[in-house]
Amino acid sequence: MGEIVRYKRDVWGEEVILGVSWDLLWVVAVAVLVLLAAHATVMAVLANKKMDMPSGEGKRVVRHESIDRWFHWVMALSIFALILTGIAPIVGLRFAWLNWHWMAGLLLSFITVVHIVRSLFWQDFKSMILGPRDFAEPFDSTRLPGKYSFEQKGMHWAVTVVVMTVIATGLLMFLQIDSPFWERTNSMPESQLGLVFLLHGLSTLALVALAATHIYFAIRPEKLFYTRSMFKGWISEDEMKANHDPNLWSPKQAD
Amino acid sequence: MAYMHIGKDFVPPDVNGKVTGRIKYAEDYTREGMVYARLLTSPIPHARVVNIDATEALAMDGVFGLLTADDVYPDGEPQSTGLKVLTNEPTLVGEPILALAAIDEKTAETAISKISVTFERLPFVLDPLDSLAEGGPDAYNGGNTYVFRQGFASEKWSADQVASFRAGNEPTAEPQQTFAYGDLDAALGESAFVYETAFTTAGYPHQSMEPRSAMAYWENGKLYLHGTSQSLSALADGMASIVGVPQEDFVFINEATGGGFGQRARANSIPSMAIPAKMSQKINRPVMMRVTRDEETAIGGARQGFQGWIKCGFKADGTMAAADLYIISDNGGKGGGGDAYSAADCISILYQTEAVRFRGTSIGSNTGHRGAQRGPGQNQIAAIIAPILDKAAEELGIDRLKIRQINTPQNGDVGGARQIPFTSAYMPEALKMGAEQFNLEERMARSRKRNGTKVTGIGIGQGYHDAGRSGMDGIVRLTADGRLKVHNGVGNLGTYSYASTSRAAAEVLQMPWEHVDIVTGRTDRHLPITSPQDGSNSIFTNTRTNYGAAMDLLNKMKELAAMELGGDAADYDFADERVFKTAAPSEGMTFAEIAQKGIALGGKFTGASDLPEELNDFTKISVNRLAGESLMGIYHDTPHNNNPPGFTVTFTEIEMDIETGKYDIVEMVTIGDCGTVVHPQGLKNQLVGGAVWGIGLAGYERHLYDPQNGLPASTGYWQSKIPTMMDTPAKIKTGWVDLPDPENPVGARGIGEPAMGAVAAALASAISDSLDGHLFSAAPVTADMIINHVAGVTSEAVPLAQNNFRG
Amino acid sequence: MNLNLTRRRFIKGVIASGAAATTTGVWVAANGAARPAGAVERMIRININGQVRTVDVAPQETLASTLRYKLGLTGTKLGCNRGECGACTVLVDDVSTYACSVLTHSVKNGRVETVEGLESADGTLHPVQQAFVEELAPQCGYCTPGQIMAAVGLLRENPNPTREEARQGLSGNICRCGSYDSYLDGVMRAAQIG
Amino acid sequence: MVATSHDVMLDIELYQPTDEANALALAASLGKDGWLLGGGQDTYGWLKDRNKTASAMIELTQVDAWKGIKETSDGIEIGAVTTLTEISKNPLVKEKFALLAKAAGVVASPQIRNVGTLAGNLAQDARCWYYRRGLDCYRAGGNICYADSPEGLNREHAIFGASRCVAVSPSDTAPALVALDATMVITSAKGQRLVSAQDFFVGPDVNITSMTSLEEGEILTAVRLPNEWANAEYYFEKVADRNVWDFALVSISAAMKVSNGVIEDSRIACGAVECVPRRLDDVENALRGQQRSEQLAEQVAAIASEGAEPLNYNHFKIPLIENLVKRAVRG
Repeated sequence: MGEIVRYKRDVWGEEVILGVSWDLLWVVAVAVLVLLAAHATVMAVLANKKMDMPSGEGKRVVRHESIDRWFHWVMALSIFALILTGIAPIVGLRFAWLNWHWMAGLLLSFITVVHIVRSLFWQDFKSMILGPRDFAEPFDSTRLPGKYSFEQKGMHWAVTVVVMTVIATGLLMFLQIDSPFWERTNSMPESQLGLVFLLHGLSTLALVALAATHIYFAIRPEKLFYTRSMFKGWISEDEMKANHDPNLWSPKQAD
Repeated sequence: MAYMHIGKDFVPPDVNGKVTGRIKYAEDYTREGMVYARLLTSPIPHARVVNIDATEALAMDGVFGLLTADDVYPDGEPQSTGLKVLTNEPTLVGEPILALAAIDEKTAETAISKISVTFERLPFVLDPLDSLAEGGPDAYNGGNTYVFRQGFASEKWSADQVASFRAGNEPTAEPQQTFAYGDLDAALGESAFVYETAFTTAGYPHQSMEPRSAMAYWENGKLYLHGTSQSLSALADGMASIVGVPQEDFVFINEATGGGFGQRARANSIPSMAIPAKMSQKINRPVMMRVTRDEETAIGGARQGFQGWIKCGFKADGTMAAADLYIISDNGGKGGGGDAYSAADCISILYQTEAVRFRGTSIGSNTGHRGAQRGPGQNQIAAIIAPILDKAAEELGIDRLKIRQINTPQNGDVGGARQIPFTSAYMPEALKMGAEQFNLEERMARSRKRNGTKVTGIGIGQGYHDAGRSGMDGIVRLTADGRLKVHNGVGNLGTYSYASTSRAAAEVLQMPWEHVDIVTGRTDRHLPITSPQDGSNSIFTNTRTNYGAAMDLLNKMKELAAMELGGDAADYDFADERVFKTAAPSEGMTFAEIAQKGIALGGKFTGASDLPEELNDFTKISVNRLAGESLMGIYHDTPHNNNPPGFTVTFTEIEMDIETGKYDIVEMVTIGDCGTVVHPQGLKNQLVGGAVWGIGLAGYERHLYDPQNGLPASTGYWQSKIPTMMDTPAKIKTGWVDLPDPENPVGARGIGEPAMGAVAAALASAISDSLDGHLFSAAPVTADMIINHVAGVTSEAVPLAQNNFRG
Repeated sequence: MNLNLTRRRFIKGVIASGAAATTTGVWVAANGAARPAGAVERMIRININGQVRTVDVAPQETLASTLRYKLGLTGTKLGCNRGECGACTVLVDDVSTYACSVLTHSVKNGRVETVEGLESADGTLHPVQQAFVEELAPQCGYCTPGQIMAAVGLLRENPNPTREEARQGLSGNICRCGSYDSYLDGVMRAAQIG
Repeated sequence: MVATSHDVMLDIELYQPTDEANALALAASLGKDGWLLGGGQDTYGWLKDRNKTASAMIELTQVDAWKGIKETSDGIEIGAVTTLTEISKNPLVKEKFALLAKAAGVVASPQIRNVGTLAGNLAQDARCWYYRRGLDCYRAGGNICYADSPEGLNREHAIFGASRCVAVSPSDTAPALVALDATMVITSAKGQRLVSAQDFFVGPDVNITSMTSLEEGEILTAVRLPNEWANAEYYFEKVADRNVWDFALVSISAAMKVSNGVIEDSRIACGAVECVPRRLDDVENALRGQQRSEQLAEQVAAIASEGAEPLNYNHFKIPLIENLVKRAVRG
């Protein structure tokens, strides 16, 4: 306990990094649970004061196109598969995980690339940019966000950074094992490989934390309509008006 | 000639100790206050020590001190490829960097793990051809080869030259070393069959059973070192200067040695024994340094591996007209050897080749320490050349025995690089005797016959080594009670030649063996400098010295008798431990009486004066210390003239299972031509022992280093694939020609090394025969290679790879 | 060796500063928990060559160490200390065993025999020893005590082995000098003397 | 990997329980810190090298209940800490399950068989030299395989089923037990579970740091051989570099029910080609109901090597496994 990085001796007796200490998994799990429980408690207390949730009835506006919803869920699925196949053996659940892991990894990589390309050229990329005004948003209750709130943008970019790290390091690790596409090469000195494992481990831990947080907010009563929109594509005009500034986001009507 | 001792079995005095466990090897000694040293060895194949921080280790309870290369070499390490006592410039994994002494081994090892050594890593190389290639790493600091008297140098070939060689072609680069005789081109022109191939042979470790452990302590300014050697006087001679102690103050104790095979002949191949000596001096306590198997593998020596190319031409009548040989020999991380030269020399001698050209270059690799190993060079090439001879016989339609008989060396022949005459040579007789005992004709009818999955292979092999030297000294003494003391510095490593060569002295004096004491075991028993017991030379070299010393003693006895009883020494004869007047046998003196008279007279009779002029310094110290005690015979051996060869021939039948690549050795007959047989049981042991080594060379033993990081992969007996009782025949038949050699007083020549070559050759020949004459051009030929060949599978092994698997 | 201590501390520090806040003793490993009682005592009595000897033996001590370093029975040799050579072969209840690869505590209830125990009190060699002398079976002699003990073990189980059976029986003993043939001759002779 | 060649063990406690309950309780309470000791032939090397450590050893060989060979209603049961010598010489085993007797009789060397136990032979760790040298490879918890790399020394490694680690099952008796359809009795303080021999061994895809399915606190206490395969026609062969004291390059254990030359059913397993004993189901299927013949041998041999993925230096294992299958079919 207390180790964050696992070290080992390389073939010549020198100490090199092996990877993240998986004890941290428990630290992260506990930390996330504590934080979210605290948030839930605070929200529960606050909930007594104001209780005016917008109605989900009436006119609907489009929040997520169906293709984006597909992207989201495939991405979610692959990330869950990755977390499960990656972490289960560490906590002692024995099965042949590695093939599932890299297949899920490839799926995630593919979907991520497609998402990046699509978001740059076919979607409103600006709606996700975090500007100075976004940072003021949490401190000014009069300000409403455009399509995405500060928290949502923050979560998105945090996930982006973490997923990109996981993918980049994962692909480097993928090169180190035999696959249908290549035979493994010893392309990296052990010390560098150790750094890659460390980054993969750290970003995995972050991803676990982010995923937990994301799920938590997705099932918060006041945010549940966003989750619904990720299934059905729409939110009600009431929900939109209560949470977004129409000047900054003018979605089209849903069918 | 009817001998009293020569040619007869006897019980060497140490055998009882060997079967009861009483005889002591270095590690069996203890001494009051003894502490234990362990080594920190290099984990890196090529590095430089930048810093050693042992603060934490030295602060531990039970730790007594540290010895580093700086302690051993205050003026800097000697510049050579030779193994150092300790080094700051390791060139192989496992090279000793420092030693630490502690109350017990556990503490020492734990303390060592707390020492922080900072290394600067340097590029390393495991395959000499990779080092030869332009831009390839060099194994040493300063080059990849060492030129005698000149220092380090770097040999480089172009990448194309290396690639072409690996592809099997004749190397085109300038060699480091060469010799040639005869007109090679003309000889090849006259040849009806020419065979050309690239080949590899593995270098592999000696793996003596006794690791090179040593114990040392100092007392009254004298160093007492319990160690291991092939010959204690030869080793002590060099060891004193390595430790830096005057020869007079150095006592080397070595009752028995658990195997040498070339690596314990000289002090510079086993300098690690200086570690406990130096440590003991530094911490003022007796120090035992046990060497582990792992360490022994790294520094205990290994044979040089070959990456070679050979072209042989045979005339229509089967005469080997030409041999052209180009060898890159693997010098390892430390040490080296002249194996390549000896290989070419051996072909010239064994096959009386009309024209020979040798070209060779010796290149270092960051792998195990190299040095002479049983038949260095001769035995590697034996396994390569035998199947080529068979191929020639097949192509030329000549019987396989016949082609060997056509080319055989015999009495009166010359051979080798310098075309030196043999002292004697009875290979034709050996071939004939072997063929008969083996029942060659009948067995040859089974050659290549298949029975189920098994195919019979018949193999014939020949071995050679130059097996005798001269120039050593002899001391024998007759004590006042009439006992003969033969002082013998030849080590006790299992040949029993320390005892059998002593019998030459007993033979001269016709002394019953019970009245003879062999004085050996420790240098403070005052030993003459004797053969290092390498190169199969003891029997030749030290029967000469002991015979000479005994003759000197005899002459002195006759002189003393004449002084006492009148007349001239020439008038005296001797028998039954008594010297008497030839004319009047009743007038005489017993040996004891003569000894007493000699002692009373002193001077030259007791070794106090008139010593032979050329006596070695080492011997002089011993003689001076013995002077006055007894009647002494002293002899300095003069150089002999010609080449005393050791020859062997082996016939074998194997049953090769072509589905598993495994074979049974059904029959093996090996015959020695080593002059007069001095000690039949000892000779048999050399022949069967050599056979086991030959089986190892031809089929099993390996030396693996991981190309990724330079770590040794074959460190113990299992991974080195040392042949076991189940890999060798249940019975090996032996025999000998037993014809005397004129340049040895009892007619003897050595045999230990060729005994291995003939078997390696015969086995390679039989393997090839069982596979329809396929030539692997490699040693060893392992099961996987045979399976791949039979199945037509191509291996991914690097062609001509060294210190690795081969294809 | 700690070559990279500084780098290690640096990296550890950087990461720790980010994560320290959350590492509040959630996961306590079971290390350092008290061992169960009942581990072996060091002082033992052991029957070696017919004599019961009292000796202080560490739990992890091999029989070869005890014999060589505690009892001075150096006839048992260490060739590899890894069960790969057979030089340390002794008999435990008549069964040939590598002394380097068995704990003294594991055999403390048995009868241990080493090469030193074979000779009779009047100096008569054991038939195997005698036969090995007569055949001059040993060369360097370092593997000899092991070969002898393996041979004695074999002959106790099978007093009249065939040469092939003898070969099997001694196959766990390397002889680097290659004296196998002579050792087998010795075993066959010993069976006759037996 | 350290810079000194360690040769003596560090201090370690030793427990020598004589009854089952005590042994199981020790295994449970010591958990990871308790090294289960059979004959120790695969233990002391690790501990002397200090490449693996433990703070206590639990010697299992003094528990009489886990020793010996006895006949049961359905076959025989062999105590897991019975020595290999005893198994190879036991009349009951020789009479009914000669395949196992033969396999046990070729393990290592006589002295190792005299001390080494069946459990030890089955549960021994991988013999990959990189791993044994103490390198932190995948199997040792690291990030790399040194053997499966462009320059790795992998002549003795796997041709099937590798997943990062390419070490092979080193046991001679393991494939014999798979061929005989043995059941492993695994006992712990929590009770007993039965696992088929085939499932007892796990590959690196499932668990890269252990070759068996034994969990902490669990002890392999017995092996049951069912009469189902007793006195079948057996074929065992171990091909190794050396005829003694070596690990198989490939070994084959086959049990066949043959009547009138027709192979009615068979179980065939190979050692040293995969991380676990490789069961040759496809070969068995192809053999079922077929008349024994050279043609049949040739025909099924190719099936044995299907899917093999040789490394640099172990291509020879493909023809070798084929040849051994041929020999088994020929009988």
